[in-house]
Amino acid sequence: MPDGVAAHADPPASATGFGGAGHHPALQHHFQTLDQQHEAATLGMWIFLVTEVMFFGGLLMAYLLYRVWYPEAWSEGSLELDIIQGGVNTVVLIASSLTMALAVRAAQTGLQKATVRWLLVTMALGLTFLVIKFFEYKHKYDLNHIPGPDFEFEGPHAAQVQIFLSLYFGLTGLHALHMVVGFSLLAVMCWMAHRRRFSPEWYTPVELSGLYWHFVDIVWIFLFPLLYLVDRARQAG
Amino acid sequence: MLEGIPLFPEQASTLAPEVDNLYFFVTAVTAFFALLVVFFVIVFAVKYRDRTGEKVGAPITGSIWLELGWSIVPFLVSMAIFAWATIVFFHMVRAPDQTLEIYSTGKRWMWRFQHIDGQSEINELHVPLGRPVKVTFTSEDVLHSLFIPAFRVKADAIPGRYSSVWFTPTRTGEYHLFCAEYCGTQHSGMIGRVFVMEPNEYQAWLGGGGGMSMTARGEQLFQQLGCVSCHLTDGTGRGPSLAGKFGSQEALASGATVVVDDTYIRESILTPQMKLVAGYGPVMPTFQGLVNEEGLMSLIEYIKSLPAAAQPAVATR
Amino acid sequence: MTTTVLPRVNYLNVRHGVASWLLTKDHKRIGIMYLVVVTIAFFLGGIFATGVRIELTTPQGDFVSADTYNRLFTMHGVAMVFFVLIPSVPAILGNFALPLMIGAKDVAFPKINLLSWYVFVIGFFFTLAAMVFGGVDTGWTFYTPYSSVYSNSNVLMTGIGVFIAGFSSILTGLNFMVTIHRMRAPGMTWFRLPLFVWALYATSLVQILGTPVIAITVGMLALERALGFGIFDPRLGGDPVLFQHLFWFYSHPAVYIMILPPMGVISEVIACFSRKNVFGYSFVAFSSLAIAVFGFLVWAHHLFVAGISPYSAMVFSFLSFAVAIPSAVKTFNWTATLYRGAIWWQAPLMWVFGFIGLFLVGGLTGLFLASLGLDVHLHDTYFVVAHFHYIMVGGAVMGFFAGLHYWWPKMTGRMFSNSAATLAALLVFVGFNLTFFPQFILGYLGMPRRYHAYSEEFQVLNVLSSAGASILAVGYTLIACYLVYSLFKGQAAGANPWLATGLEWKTESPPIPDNFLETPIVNEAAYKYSEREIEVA
Amino acid sequence: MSGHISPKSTYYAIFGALMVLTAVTVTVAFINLGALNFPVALGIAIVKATLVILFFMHVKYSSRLTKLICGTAFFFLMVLFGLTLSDYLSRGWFTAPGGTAGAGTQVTIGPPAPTEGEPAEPAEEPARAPEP
Repeated sequence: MPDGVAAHADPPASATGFGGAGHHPALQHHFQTLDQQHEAATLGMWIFLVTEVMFFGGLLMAYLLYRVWYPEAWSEGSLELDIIQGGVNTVVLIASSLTMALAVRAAQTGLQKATVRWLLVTMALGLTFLVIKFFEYKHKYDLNHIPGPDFEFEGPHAAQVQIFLSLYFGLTGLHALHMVVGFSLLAVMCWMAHRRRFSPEWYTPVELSGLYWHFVDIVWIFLFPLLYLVDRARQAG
Repeated sequence: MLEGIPLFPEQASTLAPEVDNLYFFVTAVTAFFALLVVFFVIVFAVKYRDRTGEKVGAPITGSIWLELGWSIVPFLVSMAIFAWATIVFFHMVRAPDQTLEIYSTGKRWMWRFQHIDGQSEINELHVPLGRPVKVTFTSEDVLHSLFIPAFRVKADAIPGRYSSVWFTPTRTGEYHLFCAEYCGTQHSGMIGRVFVMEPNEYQAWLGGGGGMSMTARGEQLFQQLGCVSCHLTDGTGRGPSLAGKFGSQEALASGATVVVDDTYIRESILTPQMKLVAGYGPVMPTFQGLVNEEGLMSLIEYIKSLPAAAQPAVATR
Repeated sequence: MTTTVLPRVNYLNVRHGVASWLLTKDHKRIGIMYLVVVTIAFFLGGIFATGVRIELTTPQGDFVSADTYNRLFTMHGVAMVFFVLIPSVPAILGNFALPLMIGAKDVAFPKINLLSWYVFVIGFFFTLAAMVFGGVDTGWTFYTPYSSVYSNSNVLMTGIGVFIAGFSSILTGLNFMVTIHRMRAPGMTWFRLPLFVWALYATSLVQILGTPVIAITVGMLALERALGFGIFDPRLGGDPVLFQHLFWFYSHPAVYIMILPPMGVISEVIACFSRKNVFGYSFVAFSSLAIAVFGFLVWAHHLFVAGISPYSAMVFSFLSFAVAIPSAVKTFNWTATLYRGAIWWQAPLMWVFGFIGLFLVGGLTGLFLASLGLDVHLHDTYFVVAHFHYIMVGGAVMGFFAGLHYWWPKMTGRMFSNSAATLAALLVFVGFNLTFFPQFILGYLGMPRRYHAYSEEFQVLNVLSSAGASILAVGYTLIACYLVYSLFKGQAAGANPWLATGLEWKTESPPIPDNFLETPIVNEAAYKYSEREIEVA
Repeated sequence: MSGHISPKSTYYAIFGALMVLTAVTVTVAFINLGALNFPVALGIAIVKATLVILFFMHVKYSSRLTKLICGTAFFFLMVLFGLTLSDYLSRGWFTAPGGTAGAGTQVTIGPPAPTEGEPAEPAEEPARAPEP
């Protein structure tokens, strides 16, 4: 049972009654305190991330099954992917996670300019990732490796490689979509930070965007070995 | 007035009474619990009725013993049902040895049955009385489901793999055969009749059909498609010998082992590289598009019929 | 309790005009807006059902063509499952009552709440468009490869509609969960929560964990159908049964999205009209959570004949039996609640009695289907159709109406006719049994579901079923009539017409926009009927 | 507002660890460990993800509820994978007497013969739906 015990230790909401004086401008009218609002918002974000995990879970389930069934095809398909581009993207994305964490820290400590700066760096890294991804897709397109009626692949397991590539595009496409959403979120955060909306008392939006961004990073941390690193040993040996 | 309403399906296989006994048991158990609850609800609702709406009930909050009781008792009862039902289920999926094999393909919107001796029929299935019959089937397009209510058997036909049902008919007659998995426009037209015949009549019926037996057709295909040039029975060919292989364990190049059954043979014909037998190279071409579902079934039947060779096949090369 | 003179301003009349509704962030208004859309979907689904039942009065299949028939039952299923049953209790009654019951001004995220209504409506429009442009014929289960390759109908458009509506469900679940965690009034501890809130919490859990999986599954189906990707395609070596696994990973727990909140409603109503606390409060509360969690472990019982491994089938069968126990515990507790109560026979309670009767049959027939040996014969027959209608209509819809009647005075400030409502409950109960009980027999006889034409020996039972359906239709229409009538001519309800406990009854009917004049402070458990006098409002 | 503020050095240290682990996972991928390659890659990914969750996302300093939520997501993901695979991985166990499958119990793998252009029975082309 979720936090049944915690609820006793930490009575919900505050008992100050409606309409306490001295509202923070960001406090919405149906909350009692800024703390309650912040707690609700972060909890909401975490729950949202749970739904995201399950969302990717469906695709990963398909991945897992066919990897067990068609190891050969997985090996062939994975070797088609460019490990350099994938690796660079991994580094870029992890670096963006670092800068995102620093942006949140800057907001926490009230350094508005640093917040904007770190957010801009994060966005730049995010964009770098998307650009590299675009060239990867373009390469696949040129080779007719996009699954569908025009799919072409030389190899003994072409049909199953098509499944691999379908999942590759499904997973990375969904991930890229999340990157685009995250990028837009960060743009808004940047603008809000620039307008000096945040303070050590209230930086919830930056924090939530950060959680989202880190989640997207985590997805990639799994996608990279799952897609790019299948049976590289065969390539080496 | 009730005569026109059937309440119960015919029992025409050895499985039917097993299923029905379980059905009666579960019906009795569930009816007991349902009536028990309904009885108490009615009694309480009438006995403690208060027309004014202003009285209050007795301050009873609960009872741990009652809670435990009505958790544990239903659990034990349901476990009894579970155990019985699982036993029946394993009878259904575990076909006995020495069944009469019939192959079938489902396709929108008809069932085609292929007897070993060569007869084939559409939307009709003739089987002999008292002999275990196994129908192995697949689908050529979407999901279907072979359902014979009088035998209490059902299994989905799935494109790309084999399913099977088995039954021993116990009564001669004519029974329904349905497609139970929705398959498109004429789903309700994908029906047929099962004819259970006396064994001698069945033999006569078989004789009347003519045509080449499945084994013979399989052998013919085995020659025509050139399988024979590599799969030499003495094990010296470029492919493994197939003699006596059906039902045996085969070690694969990947280190795993596989049971040589219908599905494995089918897969090896269509995607030969997928599960290579240890010691052989990936030289076999695919036969996808060169042989249809019934051809595949004939080939399987032929491979099944091959006796083990005098010389055991050696895989060392 | 409240002696202050309440202002005559309430959430319904505080602002006027369409825009004031479409831009509202008030959970109560959003609940009403869901009620409107769901009612439309319900009557739409009802029309399709009527078509199905008329067709099945004769065995020949002569009323509509096979293609039309397939579209009718598919669209009936899609409309009813995704646009009626799933949102009915949580999104309508939950939205309206949850913040009131925990003493909050609103849900945690009012804007997201409104957004989720819009998302729902957009999803509904896509589905409606699919229906208008020729409908969809895959069955509401969208099994591949029929749906991905062979069907000639608007699978894609319907899929998009379901996908979008799924996000509405996710957002509602998220909102409720945060609300229950963070918005409770002072003193409202977990074990003072009304059981409806516990049920909504359990439901939110299912919505949050399950719905994303169906969304991505429908997404994969769409990729396969629209772009020719291959994930479930057997021609590439894909497995169509994987689709079924993923589909039922959500769609079985979805049954608990439909039935858990009505179960919560039953606990509320039965306590109120017995003037007693619910017997075994904590067992009822935890059984909701147990159902939500165990509900995720049983999905493959929909696949017993779909070619899954017999060992796996055995495990899933066992777990399916296990999930029956918490439901049984609930039923026994409700029955025990009546013991030595002071039972006030009002219309909402009649709906509850109907619920118990029908849910019993629905739940217990579930044991037949969980039994491996029986399911092989019963799978995909009318037995299944009857079983899930007993749960979804007999259970969920009866529970919804129990709740709607219970909270109607609170929502509208008006009383409906008690005798008309009792008559409607009786009509629906009788009509329902006449419609669906024969289908159990049909199923065991072996009549497969989704059949446009059938063998003649099944006709009598089918005619009975269609006759029952017409009684059902009368019952549902009657509800619409007297409820609408009550809006204009109903007596004023007063704050607490049922003399119930619970915070929602301590504010005006209809409630003021902010729900309470001042934050309520809770200092007692729920359902304290017997230990104090009930104030007459 | 009472969020935890980590020192910058923690973030840089975690970043360093993530970089090292990325290098390790790439290196290990090129070494043939047989069946172990997949679990090792997955294990490293899990460690990396845990670092991000604990430090970048501050879960280490968060309430028990947040930790519970992370655990819930992981648990139900495992339910999805585990129970689905329980079917697929146990299909091969069941072989009825005679070496043939019982009712629909085989791990299957091959695609069926394409329905187009079969020699004996040319099946109709599966009609694709014209989507509006």
